[in-house]
Amino acid sequence: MKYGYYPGCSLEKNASAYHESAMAVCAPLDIQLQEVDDWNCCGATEYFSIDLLPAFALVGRNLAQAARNKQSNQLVAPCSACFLNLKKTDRYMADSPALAEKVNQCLAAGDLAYEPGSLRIRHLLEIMVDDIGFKTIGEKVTRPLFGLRVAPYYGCMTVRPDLGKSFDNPEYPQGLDKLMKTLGAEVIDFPLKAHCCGGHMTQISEEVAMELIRRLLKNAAENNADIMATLCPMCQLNMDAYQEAVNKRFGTDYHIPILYFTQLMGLALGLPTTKLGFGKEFIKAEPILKKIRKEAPRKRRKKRLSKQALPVPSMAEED
Amino acid sequence: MVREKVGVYICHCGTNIASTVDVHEVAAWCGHQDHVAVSRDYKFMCSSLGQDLIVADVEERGLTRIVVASCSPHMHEKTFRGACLRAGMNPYYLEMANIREHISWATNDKAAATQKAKALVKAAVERVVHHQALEPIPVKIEPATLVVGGGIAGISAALELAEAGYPVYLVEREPSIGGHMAQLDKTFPTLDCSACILTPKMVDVAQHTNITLLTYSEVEQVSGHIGNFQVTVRKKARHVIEDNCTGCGICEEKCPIKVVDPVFEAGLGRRKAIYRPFPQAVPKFPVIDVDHCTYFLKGKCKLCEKVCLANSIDFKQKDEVLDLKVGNIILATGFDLFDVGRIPHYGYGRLANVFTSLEFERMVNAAGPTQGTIVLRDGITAPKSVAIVHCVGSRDKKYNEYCSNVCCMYSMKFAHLVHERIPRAEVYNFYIDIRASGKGYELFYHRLLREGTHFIRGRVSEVTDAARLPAEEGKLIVQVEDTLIGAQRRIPVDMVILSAGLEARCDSQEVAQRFGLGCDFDGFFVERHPKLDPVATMTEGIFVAGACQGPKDVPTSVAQGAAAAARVIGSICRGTLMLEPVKARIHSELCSGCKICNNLCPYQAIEYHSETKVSEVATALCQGCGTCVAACPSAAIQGAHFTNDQVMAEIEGILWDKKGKEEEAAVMA
Amino acid sequence: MAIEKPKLAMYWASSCGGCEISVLNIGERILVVDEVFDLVFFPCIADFKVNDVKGYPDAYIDLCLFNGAIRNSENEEMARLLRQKSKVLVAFGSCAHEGCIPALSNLTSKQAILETVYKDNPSTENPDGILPGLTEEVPEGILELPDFYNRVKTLDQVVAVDYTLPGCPPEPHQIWAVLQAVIAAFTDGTALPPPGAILGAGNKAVCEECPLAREEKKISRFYRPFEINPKPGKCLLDQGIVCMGPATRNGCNALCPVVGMGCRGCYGPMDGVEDQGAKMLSAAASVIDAGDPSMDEEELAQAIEDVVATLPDPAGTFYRFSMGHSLLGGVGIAASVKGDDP
Amino acid sequence: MNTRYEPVIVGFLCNWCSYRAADLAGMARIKYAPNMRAIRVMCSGRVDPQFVLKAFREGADGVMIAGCHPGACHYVEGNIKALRRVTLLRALLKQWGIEPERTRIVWASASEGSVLADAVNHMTEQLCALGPLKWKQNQCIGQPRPLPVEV
Repeated sequence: MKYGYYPGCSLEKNASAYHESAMAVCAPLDIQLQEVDDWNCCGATEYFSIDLLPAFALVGRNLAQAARNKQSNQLVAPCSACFLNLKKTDRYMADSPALAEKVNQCLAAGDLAYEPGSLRIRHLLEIMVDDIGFKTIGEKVTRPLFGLRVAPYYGCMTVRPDLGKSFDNPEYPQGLDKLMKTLGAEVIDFPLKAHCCGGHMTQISEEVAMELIRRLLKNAAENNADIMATLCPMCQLNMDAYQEAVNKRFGTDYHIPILYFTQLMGLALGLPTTKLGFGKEFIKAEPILKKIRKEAPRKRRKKRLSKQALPVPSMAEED
Repeated sequence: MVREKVGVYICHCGTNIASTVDVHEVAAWCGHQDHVAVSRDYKFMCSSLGQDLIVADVEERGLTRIVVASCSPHMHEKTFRGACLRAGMNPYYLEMANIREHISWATNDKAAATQKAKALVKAAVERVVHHQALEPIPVKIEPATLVVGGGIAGISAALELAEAGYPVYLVEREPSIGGHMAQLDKTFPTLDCSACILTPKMVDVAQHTNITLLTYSEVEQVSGHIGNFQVTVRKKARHVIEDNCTGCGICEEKCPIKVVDPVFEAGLGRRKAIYRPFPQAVPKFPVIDVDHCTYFLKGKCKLCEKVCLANSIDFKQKDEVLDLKVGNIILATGFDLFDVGRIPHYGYGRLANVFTSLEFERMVNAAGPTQGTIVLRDGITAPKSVAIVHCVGSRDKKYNEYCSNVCCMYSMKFAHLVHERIPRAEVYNFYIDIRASGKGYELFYHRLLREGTHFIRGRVSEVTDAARLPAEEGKLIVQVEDTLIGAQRRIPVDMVILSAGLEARCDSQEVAQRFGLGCDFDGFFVERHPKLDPVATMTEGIFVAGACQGPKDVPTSVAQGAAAAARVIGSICRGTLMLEPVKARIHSELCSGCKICNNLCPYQAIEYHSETKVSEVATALCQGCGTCVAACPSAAIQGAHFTNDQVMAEIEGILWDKKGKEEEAAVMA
Repeated sequence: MAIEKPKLAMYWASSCGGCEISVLNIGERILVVDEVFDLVFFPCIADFKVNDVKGYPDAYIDLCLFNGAIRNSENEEMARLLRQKSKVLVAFGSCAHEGCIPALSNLTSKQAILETVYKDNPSTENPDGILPGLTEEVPEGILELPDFYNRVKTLDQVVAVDYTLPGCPPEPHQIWAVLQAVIAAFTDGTALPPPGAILGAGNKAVCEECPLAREEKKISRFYRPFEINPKPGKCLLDQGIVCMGPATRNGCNALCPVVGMGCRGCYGPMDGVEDQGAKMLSAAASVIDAGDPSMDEEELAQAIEDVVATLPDPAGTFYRFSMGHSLLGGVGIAASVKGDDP
Repeated sequence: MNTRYEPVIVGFLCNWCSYRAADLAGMARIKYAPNMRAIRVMCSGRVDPQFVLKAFREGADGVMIAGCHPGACHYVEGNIKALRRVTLLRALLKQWGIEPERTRIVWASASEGSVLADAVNHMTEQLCALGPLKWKQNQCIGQPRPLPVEV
């Protein structure tokens, strides 16, 4: 399957592990990512708060460039912020012909134009979950992640806001949970899975940012997570690079490696760690990865309820 | 063709029509049209003076057809048909042009409105000359009534009918009647015990000689029409012989299989494989749950058979199919509780101490799984703090936009019960607005305020166990924006109750189709008129009562049940009913028996006679939809009052100005 | 003294010649025709000229069988001429009755037809893009050509018609029955049928005469004749083959359906049906077995679309013969010439 | 007199849902395009394709058939039958060069006055964009010359 690919700035620098692992994983799954020609910054989270029209035009230019790809009308972004900005701009342009006209006036200066709705903006996780599917991925797993306890962390911008058709539940998504289970990992029910990582607050108010990061680490640690799987360069950066700072500030001792979900996929698909960007993280994953066992852990029997205990509601499994 | 003399009457409706449509102009113009003998405009055609105008013109000028251009025929067709009748004219020689709802109220453009009014009047004139004299069709009303659903609404309806002396079949899907009300502990706002007021009524139903109670039964098929419905009911095998069973309960006591009861106990309690949902069940006979009974699963056990002294266990019992004949039907099929699992961030199913409202109802019920003690999921610990979340699945664009009507009140009832049973507990009610509009409801709210319930105005964003602060450890934390103080709050509690909304039954669409009703977007049955005819439906002879028509509380359901019964009694008392003669008829001299039409009839009214090789419409079954008329390739079927001639003429009339224009354009080109 | 024989004429306007063949197809009874009638005009089998006809006094011809549709001004001129010269004018066969195959061109315009025939056509060499005009210069002088009309008309849209004999072509036994009726009228003075009557046909549908066994219909897809081997003895429409039988006047003894070919509809609609194609379309669509209310709207629409897609040419299927009298295919013309009748 | 092209839509509205929806739109004083002229039928399933053709022939620019929502038909499935007929009819009309947009099927329940009003507005706009019926022009080009009949 062919997709247009918008990597975004992070994937060229701090999130190169994401880029490398994404590329590595896509090959065996027959996903062809075709990088958008001459793309530019997506405006990140800030630009939209400063000056709307140039921000839309900035993203509009990326959409226009991507729409030139005649082989696919689908555009994949791995970074949550990029994904949201692209999706938002496309949608707002579609909803407001006036905005579409203004953006296209801007684009005309560069001989470009974009027809809203002509691209379908997708997140890389969405491609894995909806297009490839757990069954296909499961069949390709050669080195299951048995014994590894993973906290699936979505962050906020992939699933929210719910611009009409979100690919997962915007408040309590499940896609990454199921993907990790498919890889053989033990997945914790991570209550903060869609909470904020602090974003750029690290640069604005360290106090706020540190508290947000601490909550996530604390809860993951309390749930005995070995690692946290992310799908956003911002989330990864905050949780990984500031983990030591959090420990220092709060007197804690968290050591939770923060990995991209594509890295874990690559690992399970049997790809060499050297091709998956391992080692670039601050909190090293290597010691934890040794926990991975060859055998599937025996299913723990459900604890027998005491005689007085009330029946626990059994939720119908999805699918 | 004899030349008809049409009288046309354009109504001003005060200024309702006249301020937008130039009524004088339309009337004057119409006077020059074909067939028109009299054309007038008048202030209020529906007034007795207006009607007299028609009567006088018919008598003095020999009019043979009448067109009234005024409001919707749904409003005044009956009125003007009455005028025709008084003038000695067949009432079906009338046609109305709707120039109020469809024109003057729908546009401000006077020129366009006048033009459109001319078109509609012209259409009516062209149509009415093709009208035929018709006579309403009398139908005998069968005195028996079918009531579907044995909740409080159905029970009320059945008792009213039975008391009036008419036979009733009460069909209930579950093993016992009682419905949701039987699950409740107390009823708001008076806090009378639900069982105390309901069970006597249930017993009345069981004992009433006019009521045939069919529990553990479902309606499979409905055919026929008002006065004469044929209903097929499947009485599922109970595997208990009702004639023998004394209802002693020994079988239930001895049965070794215990399973979670998802229906009556809402999943909070257990029952046996042979069971009555609750001790006061009506009828008193148990049923065997064949999905869990060891005998049905493995072929042995039969313990119940051994202990039954009355010899009433019958493992070979089969479903019974009953054919009933009834004149009217009342649907009182109730509601389903909103599935709170659809809001995963409220934690139900993940966080043990999050409960649904129905679970809590069972918990506080003295006959329930905990004998009325309020405890956490472990069955022992009493919560020190309880959060009650209103509007779960209601007033929410993502789930149901409507207000579920009863949740505010039952949520406050819960708060009161927690206060009553755990005196020092903190109770938080998270609400959007308090809707306490019933009699005595507001007073109840004030009582709760005095009792010290914390009312926090804001929609809960999340229920989580992820603690941030030491005080939150081990608790459920309710995250909410308190809109009265304008701040985010995190309230740690031991127990969370989700006040789920009321939804239409999951199979309401199917049921609606079986009975030929409509459902609204939310799946509730559509009443004939939301204000003036709230228990009748678009199908004559079928009525609705209770929550199947929309969320409602006990008193309203009771009132609707009685109202529906009153409507039915009215029609039974009349004995016969006049039906609109809008029916299809097959002209056998034109029918070649091609069998296009036979399958199309939703009422199986078209029968093919193999001897004569023609099809025939059973007039009594035909409801006059006309789909066979549209389909018949030989024009052998005629739909009275909507014949091809009439509609074709109407089309010509409605486009009178268009055709001329086109020809003009053609000439100019 | 020999009694003067009644005069018979037969003319072909826009037609295929099949109707003439069908007259000859009555077998040796043609000798009776010859015996009873004087042939005064019959371009297919006898050498009369138009000028001969023009020379006849008005109402000279006792019976004129007119077949073919009105495609051009010459057809119309001949129709008017023969009307004037005939006592009884019969619209003979489907073309004169309803336009038949020629009238299918009413789906498009004169311009488009000429473009296709004389230009956009792989086998035509016409570099100058010459289209036929009304006059043509030749060395001998100027020739006048008939005007090719925008639309095909039926005979009764041009002149008043006394009787109609439907069919493509009419069946020999019906032709003979009609001729017999006319002969009887001339010989023993038996009354002719009331004017405007449809002769040689019934007023029920073809199904009336069709021996195939019918069930209550449910069609999950349509089949074109080459796509299916119909089960013998079973109603073709039941099997998804569009058979116009239910919407077509009987009289042919279900000639086509009995041999496994769906009725084409050549006898036209029954009395009371304004538009044969629309009625058959309605009947066929009514028994489509796709889509139920539980589906969401898109799914529902798609399920029905899928079945409709198996019927690629509805106009050609439902209006093969009746286009000239159809609501859309025959419009405008009838209105403009009404009252023009001589 | 305004010179804007004003299309005329013939609306076949079912007695139970859409005719009442139109009544409700009026009662709620929803203002919408006055271009639709309603003909009441008991059920959208009563709409004979002949009616639609007749409307076009008589000069309508569009035909709207409005019924209850699927599943909510007063006559169980009359609306689905209407949809089947209209779907096939649209394929036929296309062969006459009559655009599919000119024959619309609309579902509007008795409580959906605004749905019906929106549908009328939308269709009116669509028809304005399409302009007059091209099929009609087809009829007008090349009308036969009047013929002198020689005697």
